[in-house]
Amino acid sequence: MLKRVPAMLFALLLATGFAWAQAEDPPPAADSEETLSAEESEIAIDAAVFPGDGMIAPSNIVVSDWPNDAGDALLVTFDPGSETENDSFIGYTIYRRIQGTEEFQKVGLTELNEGTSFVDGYDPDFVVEPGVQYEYMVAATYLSGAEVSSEVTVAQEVASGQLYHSGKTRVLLGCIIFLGLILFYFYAAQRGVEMYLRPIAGIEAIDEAIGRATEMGKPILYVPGLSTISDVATIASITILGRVAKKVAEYGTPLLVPNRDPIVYTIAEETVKQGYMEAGRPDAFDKDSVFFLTQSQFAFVAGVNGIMMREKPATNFYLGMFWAESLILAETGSLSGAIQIAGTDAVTQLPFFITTCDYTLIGEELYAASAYLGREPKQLGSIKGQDACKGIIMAIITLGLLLSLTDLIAGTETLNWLKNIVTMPVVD
Amino acid sequence: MSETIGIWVAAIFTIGIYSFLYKENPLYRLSEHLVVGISTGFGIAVTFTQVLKPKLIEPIAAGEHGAWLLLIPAILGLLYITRFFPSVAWLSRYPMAFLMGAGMGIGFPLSMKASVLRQLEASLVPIYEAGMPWDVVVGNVVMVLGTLAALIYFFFSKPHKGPFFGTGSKIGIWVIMVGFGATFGFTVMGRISLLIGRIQFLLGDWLHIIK
Amino acid sequence: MSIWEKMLNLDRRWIFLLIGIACVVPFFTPLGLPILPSQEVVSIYDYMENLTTDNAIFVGFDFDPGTAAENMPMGVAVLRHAFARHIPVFITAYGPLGQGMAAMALDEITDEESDDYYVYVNWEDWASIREQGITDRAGIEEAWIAAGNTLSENAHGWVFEGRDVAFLGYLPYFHLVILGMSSSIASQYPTDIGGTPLEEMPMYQEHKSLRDIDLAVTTAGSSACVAWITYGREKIGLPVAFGVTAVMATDYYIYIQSGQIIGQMGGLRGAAEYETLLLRDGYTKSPGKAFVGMDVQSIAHLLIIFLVVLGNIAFFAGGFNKKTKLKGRR
Amino acid sequence: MKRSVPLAIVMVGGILFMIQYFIPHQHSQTLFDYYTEWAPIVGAFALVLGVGSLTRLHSHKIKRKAKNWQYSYAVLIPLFGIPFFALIMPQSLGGGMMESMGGDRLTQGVFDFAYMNIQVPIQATMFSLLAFYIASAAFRAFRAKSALATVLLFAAIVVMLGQVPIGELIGKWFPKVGLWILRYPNLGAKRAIGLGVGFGVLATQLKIIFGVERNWLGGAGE
Repeated sequence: MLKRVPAMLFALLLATGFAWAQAEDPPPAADSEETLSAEESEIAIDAAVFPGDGMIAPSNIVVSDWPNDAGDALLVTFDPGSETENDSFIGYTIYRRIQGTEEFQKVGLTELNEGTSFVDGYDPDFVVEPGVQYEYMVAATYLSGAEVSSEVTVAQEVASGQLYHSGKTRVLLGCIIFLGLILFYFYAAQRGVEMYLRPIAGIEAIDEAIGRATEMGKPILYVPGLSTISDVATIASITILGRVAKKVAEYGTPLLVPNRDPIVYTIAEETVKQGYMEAGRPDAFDKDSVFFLTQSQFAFVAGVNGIMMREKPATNFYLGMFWAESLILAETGSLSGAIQIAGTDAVTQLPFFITTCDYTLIGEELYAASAYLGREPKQLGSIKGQDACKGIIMAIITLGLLLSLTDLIAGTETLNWLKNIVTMPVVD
Repeated sequence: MSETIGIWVAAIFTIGIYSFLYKENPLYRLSEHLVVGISTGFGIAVTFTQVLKPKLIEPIAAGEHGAWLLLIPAILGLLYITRFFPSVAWLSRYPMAFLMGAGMGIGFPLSMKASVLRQLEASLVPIYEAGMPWDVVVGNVVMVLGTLAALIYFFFSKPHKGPFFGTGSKIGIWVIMVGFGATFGFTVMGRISLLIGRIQFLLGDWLHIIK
Repeated sequence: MSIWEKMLNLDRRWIFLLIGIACVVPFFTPLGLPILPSQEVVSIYDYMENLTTDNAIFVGFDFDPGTAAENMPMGVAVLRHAFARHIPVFITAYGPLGQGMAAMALDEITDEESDDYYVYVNWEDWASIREQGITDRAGIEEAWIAAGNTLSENAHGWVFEGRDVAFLGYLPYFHLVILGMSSSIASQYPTDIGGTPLEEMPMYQEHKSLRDIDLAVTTAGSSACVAWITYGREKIGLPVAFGVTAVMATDYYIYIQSGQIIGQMGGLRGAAEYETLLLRDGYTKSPGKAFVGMDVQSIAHLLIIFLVVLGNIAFFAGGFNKKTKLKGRR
Repeated sequence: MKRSVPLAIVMVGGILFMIQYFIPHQHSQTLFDYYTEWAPIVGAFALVLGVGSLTRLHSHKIKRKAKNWQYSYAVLIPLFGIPFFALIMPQSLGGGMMESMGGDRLTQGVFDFAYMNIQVPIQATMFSLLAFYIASAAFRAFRAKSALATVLLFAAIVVMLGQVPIGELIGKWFPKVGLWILRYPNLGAKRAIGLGVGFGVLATQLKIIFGVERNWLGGAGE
């Protein structure tokens, strides 16, 4: 049963997506045509300055509520008059008033290339209020300032806010599937379903590295990254630190944990203390082993480098979020002869860790390692859930590849069908 | 005049920091400390004049309608200070919880859209279209297969064995390494650029040897 | 101690010295090697070429002094391009230090000692023209010249504050600021940093919200640039272009391919490419700082590749891959 | 009170704003507007933590006359001096406001001077030290220890030569191959890593909202 859930959700996704792809497209935005052409915007000055008699005014104003908004916009469309043939025509002026009032407000001027529709409510000086009945008038406007106005039209609809954004359904579906899978595996994990996690090289090395430091009688250096506690990498690193502290307490190896963020520092201290308690040796916890160094990035690095040169730790852990300092840390560490284990989700720093450290946890491996070491069922369940989502993504990409091949051979357009299912509109 | 003094001060600090390459020294230590003090001091000054003054103090002082509601975030914010008093430090969790909760909630659908769905959408490329040069075709295949293989590498619930997971993850890690190589190469350029900037300052603005 | 071991234990200060020399010498004997602009940069440039004085752009100085060497030339190049084409520019900053960076960029562009400078016309200085009700770019320049102002030989043109540029500066929680600007720029920035009310500026009157903006160029040294995608592009369809440091550049190719950004300038090379294009089309008379820096890059890159290869040869020839690690030395 | 209330705040806030994303209605918008108004105010006070720790650390150093205690003044003086100057001369906060915008450097005051001539050069120079370290690491640490590291270094060298003008002199194909690597294999790898990290971030957000992940509560007593 467990195995079938992703497949079922995937089928659900495809089916719903298919239904969407068939559904009508949302109304195009009035400003969707952004092409700018020199000829179009150039105004022939020599042309007649006044529209003249017998001109047909814009007509047939239709006002509809702009969808998926907070009731603060209306779509105004109309039919053009005869102005489009005149060279001195510059655009349509849109007038609006609240029903029952006299004065019209000029709420906008369309550009030549914007056509005969206008979204009213985007101008912060002329806000559209939800539920208010407006009246509109559209005037073809000429270079001379002359205008040919349409009749006053009572807006057919008032602006109203929607309770659901129909353009966000794919996101909603994505969220629900993700949430569903994570929760499903949470509960599966809590019920005690055995969950397999593949071994990660870096994790196995952690125990080995602690052992080596113990044999050599040298300390272990653990840098929990340079970021704050709201960073996922820091959170993962703190969990791993707890495990390392427990092991270290069992072996009686000294541990050094320099910190850059004051909050992370207090949390790391508590975590290490907890690790010693779990190992049954709270008395062995040295208060000076976890310390706040400085908040300056480079001063922090200089400080840690100093520790490496003086204390010559046998093992260096760099787990968490790192920036430019990664290179300086790892270079110094490799020269001091320590075993180095790094792990970060900072993609730009990973190459330097890979070329200088013995083991490197790449991106998501860091999160997985934290779940692996934490051995908390919910954390394992979360990794499983993420894997299931990755499975869905992989299935869709594979399907895309196959469809693309089909298109190539059979000359069909099946890939576009799949693309339409997953593609979201550019604008919410 | 003040500009000349300024350039000299800047030049002295620049050289002071470079002297660290030879040996750690007092001028370097001074720079290191100054930068912490100035940047934090700057942060406070700007936060005060740009946030607290216009968004909190002025509306309340002017007695704007509903401004008293702003006292809620103000009090919440003040609770951060309790962190320095161990007996009531737990109160500092309240502002953190406010920012964390709302931040995570807002972030969730946005990340779903930007880092998952948009990327999925972009992975669905036709590998061949009429008139595509061969390197683009090969590139598209490499890109799509590369994404797939690298995703297999990050798949944790199956052992990396067998033709699919075994080979897939092996290809995956190779593709990842090529990607890291690219990052590496670019980073070298970035680091050298920073040095170039300082040399242009020292030789140009300060010594006027180069233009 | 074998020769290889001696070599690998070389005091690293010698290497520091080498790289220092490699980065200074090319300034005195420039190579002037040509740079071929890449598609990623050309697409930004071409997009800018299609904009006119009726459009408006945002330029975000979203970096700190730390990466100014890379980001500054990008910001300067885009500003030059916009000023030359009289495209109104709103200047913002993601971080407090970025505001100072933007000011430095404007200083550089208005520096009278350079070959390609613009004359900055303060808001107050052209007040009389505004009072006559002239707000269009051509009209302002005409009236300004009629008032007896002339350009010196090296100057490229005038930059009218409030018509061609509005320096908005930094606001905290900038991602929320972007969100707010999608309904009204003045709701976030009632005034520019000099205290001039935005409402009075002709460029604001024509472009009141991000919806009226045709491009946002963010020059960033951190993931700050992504905020423009998440809150500008995805919310209201704002076209975005990146100018990012080389370190980040490789990460953002995914945004180009997915069509979320128009193009990207990556590192000094990207800036140099933009400068090359400006020079080609006569927007500047002499190559910019980034272009000059690329010669240094050439030499430094060769040196670093040489060091990697040499280090590895020594490592394997000396058989260190089989032995325990070397002892470190300063 | 100490743990359950913050956890409840996170849960309610998280779920509320998750749902808010899908509701464009004006009331939902109002809720969001409240957040955008309040969050900067709450966040502004978080700076107090940084200032507090710095002050405590350095005043302790000065009091105990710890090693290099004199330098602690270099932190404390600007830390309090700059906000003070900003308070009495708010206009100088332009952060190196240009001369062309009116006023010369002298009247811009202490603040500007500290920013332009101390902060900017120090920070920029600190970062540029990395150019030296990367050269040193190139020689001493970047090893082709394994097949994978070899691939990495090889790709790096090709991209490096593709980036600089001299690469084209060495081989016409360097820029092309370099760009190809960036556009295709690099993109595939980055996308996969991005997806993985993206899911990790999403899962962590959920875990924090539902109170499974509680590390952030730590360090504030029992």
